[in-house]
Amino acid sequence: MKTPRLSLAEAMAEFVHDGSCVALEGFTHLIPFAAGHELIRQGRRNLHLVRMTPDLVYDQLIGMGCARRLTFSWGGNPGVGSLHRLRDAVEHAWPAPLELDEHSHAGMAAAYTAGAAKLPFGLLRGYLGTDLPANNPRIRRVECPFTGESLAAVPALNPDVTVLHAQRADRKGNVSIHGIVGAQREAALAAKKLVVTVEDVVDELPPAMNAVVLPHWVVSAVVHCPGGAYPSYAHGCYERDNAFYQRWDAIARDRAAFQAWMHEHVLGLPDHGAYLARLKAKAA
Amino acid sequence: MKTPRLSLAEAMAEFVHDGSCVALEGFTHLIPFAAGHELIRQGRRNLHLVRMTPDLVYDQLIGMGCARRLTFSWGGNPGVGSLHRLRDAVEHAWPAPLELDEHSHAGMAAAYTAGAAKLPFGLLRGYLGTDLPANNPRIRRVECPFTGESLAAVPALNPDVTVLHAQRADRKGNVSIHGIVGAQREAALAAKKLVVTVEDVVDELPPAMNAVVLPHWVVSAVVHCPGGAYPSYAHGCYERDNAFYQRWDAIARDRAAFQAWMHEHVLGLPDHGAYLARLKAKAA
Amino acid sequence: MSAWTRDEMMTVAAARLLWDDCVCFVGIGLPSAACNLARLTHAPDVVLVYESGTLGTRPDVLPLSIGDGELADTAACVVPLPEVFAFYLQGGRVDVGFLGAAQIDRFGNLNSTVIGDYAQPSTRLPGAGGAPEIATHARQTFVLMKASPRSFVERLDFRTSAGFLGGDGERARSGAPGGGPQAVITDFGLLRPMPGSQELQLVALFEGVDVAEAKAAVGWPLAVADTLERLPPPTETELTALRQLQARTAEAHRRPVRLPG
Amino acid sequence: MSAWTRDEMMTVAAARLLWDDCVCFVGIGLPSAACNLARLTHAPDVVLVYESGTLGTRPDVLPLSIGDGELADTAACVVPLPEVFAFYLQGGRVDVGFLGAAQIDRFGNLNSTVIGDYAQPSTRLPGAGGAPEIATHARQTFVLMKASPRSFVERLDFRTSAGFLGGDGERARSGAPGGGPQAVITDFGLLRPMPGSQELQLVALFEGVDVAEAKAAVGWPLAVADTLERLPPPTETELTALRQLQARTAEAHRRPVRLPG
Repeated sequence: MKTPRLSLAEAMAEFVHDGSCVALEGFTHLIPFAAGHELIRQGRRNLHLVRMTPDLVYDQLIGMGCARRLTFSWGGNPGVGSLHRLRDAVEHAWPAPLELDEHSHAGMAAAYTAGAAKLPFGLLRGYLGTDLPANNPRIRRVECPFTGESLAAVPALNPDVTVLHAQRADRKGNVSIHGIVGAQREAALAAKKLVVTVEDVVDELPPAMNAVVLPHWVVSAVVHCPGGAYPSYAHGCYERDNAFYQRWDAIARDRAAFQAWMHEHVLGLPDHGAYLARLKAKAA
Repeated sequence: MKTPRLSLAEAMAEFVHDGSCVALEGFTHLIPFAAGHELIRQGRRNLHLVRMTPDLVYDQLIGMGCARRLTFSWGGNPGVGSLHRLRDAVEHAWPAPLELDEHSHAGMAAAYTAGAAKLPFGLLRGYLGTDLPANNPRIRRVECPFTGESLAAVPALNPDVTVLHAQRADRKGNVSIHGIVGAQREAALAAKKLVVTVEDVVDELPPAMNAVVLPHWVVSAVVHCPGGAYPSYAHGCYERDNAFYQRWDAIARDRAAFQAWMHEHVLGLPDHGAYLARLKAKAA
Repeated sequence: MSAWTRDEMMTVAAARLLWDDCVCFVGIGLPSAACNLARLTHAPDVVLVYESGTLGTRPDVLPLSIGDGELADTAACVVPLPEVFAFYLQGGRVDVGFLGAAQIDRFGNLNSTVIGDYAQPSTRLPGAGGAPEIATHARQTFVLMKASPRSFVERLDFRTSAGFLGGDGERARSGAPGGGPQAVITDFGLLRPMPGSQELQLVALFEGVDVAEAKAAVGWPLAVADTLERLPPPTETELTALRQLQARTAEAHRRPVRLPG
Repeated sequence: MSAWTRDEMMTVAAARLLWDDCVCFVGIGLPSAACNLARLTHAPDVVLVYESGTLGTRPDVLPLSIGDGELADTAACVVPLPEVFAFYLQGGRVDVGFLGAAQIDRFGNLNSTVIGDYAQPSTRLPGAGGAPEIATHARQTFVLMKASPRSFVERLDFRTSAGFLGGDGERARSGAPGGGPQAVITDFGLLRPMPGSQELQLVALFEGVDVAEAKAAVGWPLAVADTLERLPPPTETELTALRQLQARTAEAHRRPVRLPG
């Protein structure tokens, strides 16, 4: 059996519902922006968003009122500064209140890893001397049954759906990732369903015995979506648009400017292809 | 600073002492046979040997009286049958008694992983309904602080020395492994010292962004030792000598035949090069 | 096509239990032969996972060891062993696990550790390997063992891997996620757990075997199903595929290796 | 060579603290500039680890994000993020961790989470990221922060990462394996923990800065070491290397990207 190939609209409609717990993973690299935009277009509500670094993709989902809760470990615009929509939601409950489930990178990595291994919790020497555990009941302690040491514990993360972007899949649905992988693999294997948008669908993956591959039998759907990680990047395909990340600061700082941008570039366009075409036309 | 390049005799003398806890890892592939033979030649005693699959290399060390204790999870001759020297030590304390610290593969993998992460214990849903915990006090239970579930716990493995064989190192001491890796990486990072014997020392490792690489700053010494995994194999360099594994059954079954073989092929020869040369001369 | 052997029939019977696309955690020996036979006949897309970390392998010849280079060369990918066990097996991604052992009891519990006392064994066996967690996590397990009263025993010397424990739902109550031993393939036929008690009962026989022979090969009073199936002998397709696979394997393993160095 | 800026001097002062072969866990911004400056001057074999999983990178231009492709292209290898944190940082393989924050207190504890109350913050900051565990596990940490009474505070609004906690050995008693903040590099000079109390004290000043200016920039009564070092200004080699690095970086980031699709 082959993993089904769906359009992005079909895949998001089938796998992500109002109230779903969804992780769009990818650490700086391969962030599934096209999928995030499609969720906005479909008007999803009350999502529990999970991502180590919310990045612009969640700034957009939060600003458009799609999210109820956020599990995260670093909520800035990388190399630039604040995520203003995330801040507005937390500081002023605009457009809606946002519950936070806040961790450190190490804690969230342990939680994804536990999720992938179907263990109920992840273990780390972490959160020492910090105020996070006092503000998050999902950070607890466990005692080593051999040494008596006290260690930090975090509950496993098992999203209803994880969405990744990758360079390529083969026709059976095997997915290969090249370059920085972040917690993509762990988030993928922790999820109940896994949707992967890819730059390219090929007859055969490049041979690489120890490469990062997600085998077709753990992939629920493959979506062919070139440019799907823009303005983040797909190593070997296109670079990160650092200038856009810098421009986003001004766009997102103002509620009206943000909404105008989202209407022009996402809600007012049918799909990611149209968005990229519009950017190209503007640049020309 | 470069990782030092030593001869095999120098590396074993410097890092492995009587009473050391030593892991020669490599799952069927890249088993550091040359290093094992050198430990026999140097007459090490009271070693605590750690390996998921003792294989012929530990059958030889045990039969030569080098070991006091064995941590392992499957002690057979892969695809052939018993390890007769291991059996003789357990069943008849010949040539010396052997303490067993016995696990399942999953348990031992969790113990190495915990060791690499410098956690005091590893966690698994394991050992359910088996008699192993009743016979090994190093298998205990821990309770999930979120769900209350009871899980198996094993103490971290942190060998004094891990010895690996790999295809290649560069001149700085970065090591790359290609093919089946088993628990090599975890055993390497769990150890206090790491010695790697390699087929080849090259100016630059083959570029492979997501390849299995042990960076030079975790490697204590590199030993240039072509053929060092024989009769196991080094993917891309030489194949596993399955016929030798089959022949070993008869050699090891008999104490005298075993000792004669060890004297002829190990103790009576200066090094691994001489051993391979002798085998070639015989085959010609 | 010459007459088939009991070994061949065991392999064929096990292969037939697999379906296309099923994800198998494969051990060396008969399980490896059965899974690859299934792949070469009715289940071309069966997914073979070996504990050496080779996922989705399609070997042309059977490996002698669980980590032969052939497995890596033909795999979709190779992952570290701790990941196979944590992310794939414990992660609930395996449909069928194959097991063998030195002893089995009427509830499908297995011993591959010792004969005699653990501290002073008369025979030290290889030990657990992947078995305890395969037995726990695979959605179901198939056990492949030749039968004799010394191996199909009233009481195990040591319980290495859980079958149905004491039966009557004890396994499920223990928290084991997988479904346990749903088939035991022997050299006379097939045992399956009875609904309710979960005791293994004879449900099918090879051609040329009768119930008396089956009972004589089992060290406990063997229960027999009301309706007993007669397993069709290997088809010509099955036998040809299996024998060609074994011939290719024998030839490959006969080739002398080039000594390194 | 034109006159140097305080930003440049901060970067140079931080770079000088690194030694050849030291393994640095690097953050974006000033730490990244400092580590790469060290690599391009006196410490060619410094090992740079970014939390994106790029080990031993040698970027030609400074990355804007912690996961720019440049870091992967020039790395000895790229590993999954959970492994960087578990096997390398928690594994005790990092000599120096760099940290920044919105607030620091006299014991080097840091806040990068919120200004105001956690539940109702006046300013929501990005949060912890890798900081709490870098602060815990690196053999020592260096903090890079411009000073002002709003950032060098008497009392943190939130403690994100542990410095010396309440001082007087409280950190060691807490079980933290790493040595804590051994240097705070600001835009006027250098603070280091006092032996015993572990309170940060002024130990060195940039050229052109006096103690009064340093004290005015710090929100607690700043202790001053008996012997105060005067940090030599950037050498021509340092300044040239830094400015060329920044020029290459600016040029690379100015290049428009080719839109995909």
